[in-house]
Amino acid sequence: MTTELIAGAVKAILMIVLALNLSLFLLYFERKGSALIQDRIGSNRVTVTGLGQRMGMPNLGIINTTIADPIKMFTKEDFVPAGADKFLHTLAPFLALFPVMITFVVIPFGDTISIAGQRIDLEAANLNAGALYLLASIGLGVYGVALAGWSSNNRWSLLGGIRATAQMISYELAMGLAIISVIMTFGTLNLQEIVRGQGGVWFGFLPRWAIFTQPLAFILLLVAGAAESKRVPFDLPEGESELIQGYFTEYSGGKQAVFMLTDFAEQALVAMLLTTFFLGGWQIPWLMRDGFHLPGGAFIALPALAVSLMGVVAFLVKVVVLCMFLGMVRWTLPRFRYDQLMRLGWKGLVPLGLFNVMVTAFVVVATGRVQ
Amino acid sequence: MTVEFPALALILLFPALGVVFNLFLGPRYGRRAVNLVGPGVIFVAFGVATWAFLTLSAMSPGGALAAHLWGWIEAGRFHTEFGLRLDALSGVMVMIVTGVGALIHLYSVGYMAHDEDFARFFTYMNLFAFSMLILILADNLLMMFVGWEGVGLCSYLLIAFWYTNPQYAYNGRKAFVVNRIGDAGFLLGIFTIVAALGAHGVWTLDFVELHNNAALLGGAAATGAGFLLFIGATGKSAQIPLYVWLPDAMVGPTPVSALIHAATMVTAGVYMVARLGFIYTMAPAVLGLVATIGALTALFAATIAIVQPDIKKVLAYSTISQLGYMFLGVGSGAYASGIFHLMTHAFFKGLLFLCAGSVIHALGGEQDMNKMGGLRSKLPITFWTMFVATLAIAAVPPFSGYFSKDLILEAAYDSGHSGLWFLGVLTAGFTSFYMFRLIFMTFFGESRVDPEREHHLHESPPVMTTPLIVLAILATVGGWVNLPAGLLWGDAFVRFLTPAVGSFHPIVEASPASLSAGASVASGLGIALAYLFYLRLPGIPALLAWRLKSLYDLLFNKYYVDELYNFIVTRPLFWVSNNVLNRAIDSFVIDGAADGAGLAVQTSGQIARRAESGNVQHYAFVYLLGALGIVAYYLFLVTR
Amino acid sequence: MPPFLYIFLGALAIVSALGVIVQRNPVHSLLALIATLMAVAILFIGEDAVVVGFLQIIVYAGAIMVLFLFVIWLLNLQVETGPTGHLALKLFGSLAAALLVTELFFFLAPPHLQVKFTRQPLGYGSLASLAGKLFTDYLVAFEATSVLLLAAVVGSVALARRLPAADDSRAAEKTAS
Amino acid sequence: MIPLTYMMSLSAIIFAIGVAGVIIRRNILVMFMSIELMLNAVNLAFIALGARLGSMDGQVIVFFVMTVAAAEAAVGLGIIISIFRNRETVHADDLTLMRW
Repeated sequence: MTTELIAGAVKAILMIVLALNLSLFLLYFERKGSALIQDRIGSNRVTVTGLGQRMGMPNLGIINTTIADPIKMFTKEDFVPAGADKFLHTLAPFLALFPVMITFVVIPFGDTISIAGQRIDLEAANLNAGALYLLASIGLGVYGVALAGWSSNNRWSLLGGIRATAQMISYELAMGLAIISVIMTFGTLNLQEIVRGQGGVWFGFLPRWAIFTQPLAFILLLVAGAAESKRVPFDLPEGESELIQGYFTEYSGGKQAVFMLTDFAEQALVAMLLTTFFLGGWQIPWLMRDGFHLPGGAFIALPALAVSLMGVVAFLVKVVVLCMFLGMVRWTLPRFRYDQLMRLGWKGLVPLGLFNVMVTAFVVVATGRVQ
Repeated sequence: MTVEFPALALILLFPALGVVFNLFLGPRYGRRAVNLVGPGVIFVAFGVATWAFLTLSAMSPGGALAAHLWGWIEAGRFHTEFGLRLDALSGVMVMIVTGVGALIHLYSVGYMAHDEDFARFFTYMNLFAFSMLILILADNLLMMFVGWEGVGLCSYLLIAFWYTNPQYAYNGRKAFVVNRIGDAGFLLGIFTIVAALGAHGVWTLDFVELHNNAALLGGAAATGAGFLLFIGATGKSAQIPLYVWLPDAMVGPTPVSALIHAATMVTAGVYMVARLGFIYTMAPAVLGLVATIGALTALFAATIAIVQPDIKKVLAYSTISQLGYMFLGVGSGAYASGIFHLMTHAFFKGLLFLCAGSVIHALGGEQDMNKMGGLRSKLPITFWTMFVATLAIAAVPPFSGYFSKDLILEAAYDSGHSGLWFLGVLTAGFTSFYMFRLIFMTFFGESRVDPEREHHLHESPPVMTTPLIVLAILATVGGWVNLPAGLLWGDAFVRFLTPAVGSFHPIVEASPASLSAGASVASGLGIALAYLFYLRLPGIPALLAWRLKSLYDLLFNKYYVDELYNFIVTRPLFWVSNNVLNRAIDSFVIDGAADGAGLAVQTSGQIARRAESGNVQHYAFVYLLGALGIVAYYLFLVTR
Repeated sequence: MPPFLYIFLGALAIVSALGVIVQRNPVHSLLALIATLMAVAILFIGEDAVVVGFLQIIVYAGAIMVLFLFVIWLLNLQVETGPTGHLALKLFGSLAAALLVTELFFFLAPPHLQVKFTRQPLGYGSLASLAGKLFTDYLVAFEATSVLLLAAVVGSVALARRLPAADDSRAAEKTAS
Repeated sequence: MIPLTYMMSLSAIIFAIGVAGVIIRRNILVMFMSIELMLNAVNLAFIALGARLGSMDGQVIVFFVMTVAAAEAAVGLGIIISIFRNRETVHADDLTLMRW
């Protein structure tokens, strides 16, 4: 009991630290990556007494983004506009961040490992209804932005809030349908079991990743996830050219930092969801518990602990790659118009998702995988 | 032996389909479709009826076909089915109704060719056929009553077919009201039977079960029920004292008069008495009354017919008179004879009406015989067929009327009613007289037709003359199904019917030949007198009318019966309605009660509406109080 | 469910439910309602109704309440100022509600409330057991509910549709042509 | 397991609060929210009883209640919007057109 609690707490902290670090990495990638894509230099000024240069490193601006920016933000004045609902204005950023952060606890980041005779699941909370928990907490993410927009007593904020709310509600549906398809494929709500179900190979070489059985659902979740995290091309709620900063126009200082953190955490979350549901989570192709079984028949034996740790690393690699992919999308595509966004959501993704669920149900019944 | 024969329902179904088609689609699809469907469904029904009848004939005597369609009324131990039954009696009736009905429908196509309301006409006609078939095929008294009311309704609708004429509408209403009086008797008769049998634990109106349990009824109940049912029959079949509607019913289209007021509906009373013969046999007093009423009506109507100038009125009184014969027959206990006359009468009286219709049609609506004459050469087919019918009704051998009328008079004498027999013979003489008067005034002598109408004189189209010819053949040979005993196949018809209606038990033995001779002599005298009066010495009728003015007026005005009824019944009724019911009861009591109720409601509403604040929350609060009360009730009273 | 969790969630539910009806600002009322729903949902989960509990969060808190929020925005509802309405009604309404809860307490105390406890079958509250019930015993109700939802969609669209004024549409046609 | 009486009492309290909300709040939107409170209180009772009777029926009924509540919310809010459009008010005591 006690060890379980301790293990759970450790895992939760681990996961949150991971998420926060990922967010910081994304912040950095956002600055420098976008500069790379747009043929700029990007942030490069702040050094700690020229440390990097002395060591012969080019200034990558990593201090700018990971240390100086947060310090700057948290030390700025926390401004509450006149006529704003002060209580809600303060509550909103945390309402936005909270659901995202609690979602991380059900993401499995590694296989079960044995330490000192204890079997520890590398997942902060191994819930049987994990997928439902996921959907529930994502669904709650709406309130932060909605209330932020409303409580600022600012038209642009309110418009941004309304846009964000409508957009998230709409795309949540497509997201849910994509996830339901995967759930039906694996017959479980438990995320760890979904990942385990993606172990092994078909035809001797193809990993059993769900992206191969549910390609449509993968695209659906990718698009809906991007929209859910309000990323370009779905960044209408904070479209600078129209709404200044959207729902967090009236936020400054630490609260704005929280909103930005939420954004990056959401991006990381989407990447983790895609990894977990479609890209085999911590699974490495051809790697079994005892080592690699390569397609040609070759076998490389590995110790169990190493296999587990490799799984964790594989998960991280997949997530980071997906995050970078999402970032690249952000800096390459133009923004939708609002009606186009709604049309895509309701007339494009939702019917596709329903169709996908129907086909999946048919196949599941046809292959006789129903109790 | 009863065999289940579901196809009986088809006999009803086809006219019903005709009604639906003509009512809803007739106006849209036009005259050709209606002319096809209207008569067509009756012909199909006739075909089905023939099939059923042949099936019945092939069975041993006493057999019957039945179709138990569905349960109808379940009330306590009383239950009635919606079932059909075809035995010898209803078989003969169905054949008459569908056969003669089909011919008359066909005739109507020609007769109504210039009327705009053809779809409505055929709707009513098909509805009539449907109702009449229900009446006949019913396997219980209640369903028979349904048909009984249905034909009454159709009769009303068709008499008042040209409803824009107020007099016609009035006549239709009169027929309906008079029929309702009879129907009340019928209904009371049904109640009497149910009550009397229910007292013995038998709750049924099914004919077969009634027959089996008739002994339980007892003499008194049988007398009461028979009498009440006979009141119904006098209404439907136009007997004294409820005959007054039939002459007025002649304002309807002539095919209607032929089908409803000559061949079928008016004979329903006779059919009913024959069908319930087992009850009447238990009530000799009522049976005697039936015979007496029949004989009196026969003579009474015949005397009126002598002086009527209107060709259809003559035929109407003739119909009443012939119906009287039928009642004389069934009243004498010879049900089969009555039905036999019913059949031959359907042929020749239907034919007579159709011929009269043809004449009227040719003359463009003229019905007064004083404005006819000499039409023999202009309307040859009509003349010859009508002549055949006249010979039949005048009981000239070997035409059909001879056999049936003879049989009835014989039965009347043999059952001990020698007085009634004499009345019948007298009536036979009158009958020949007025019928030949009609023939002579219409077809012989000088033409008294309006010169204008003379031009348009034309024989009717084939669609009208074909039914005439077919009916003329039937009127000739129809009587041969029942020849005097011992001749060829003998009394086949009576033998066929006997299992269904019971046999006739003569009390007095008389030589058939002498009786027959008496009737024949009377008929012959009638013909001779008519010949004398209307062809040889045309002055005599006027002279007689002048010399016997009071008698003539009495007959011409139909014995002032309408006026008498008006004085005895209608005027007092109006007075009571107006002075007592209207002024006292309606204005004061009923209006007062209605106004008072309204005022009370209004006043209490004025007070109670204050509770309607329009605010939902007030209502919710009251609702909550109610919920509190319910919870408290359970808390303190139920669970304690 | 540990007792402290019940006490915490129960207190949260009651306090936030009170918040729904005492807050002057409709948005605050709505937030209080969401808090109540969350607390009740977690109570559901504690009572072995895992799926229903999560559904409550997804459907109720995540979707229906957003609808409320939208409507509040759409109508631009402001904070209510000053005591309004029928004060007597408020007083007696509160009293009646208090009386109701008192009565119900009597009802729910042991002498009245007697339930025959039964062991929960294996997999109680799981998605499979819920779906099993839904698609067998309650299939007709389930299908009827789907029809009801469709009707509600059509109905709400028809209700909220803004009918274009006849003149406006005609003018629009003119300009279009 | 928490004693049934406690769960039911909690349900009763929330229900009574909902009832009070319907009666004392004049804003029909808040009245609507109070109705949702009542529904939830009843749902809680269903769940608590079902868990103790070992029966899934309670949960199934809660499922249906939630579905119906969704439909009700959609239609109800539509009605509120059209009322507001026509009458420019959402106060129950201003909407007394059905007064005597």
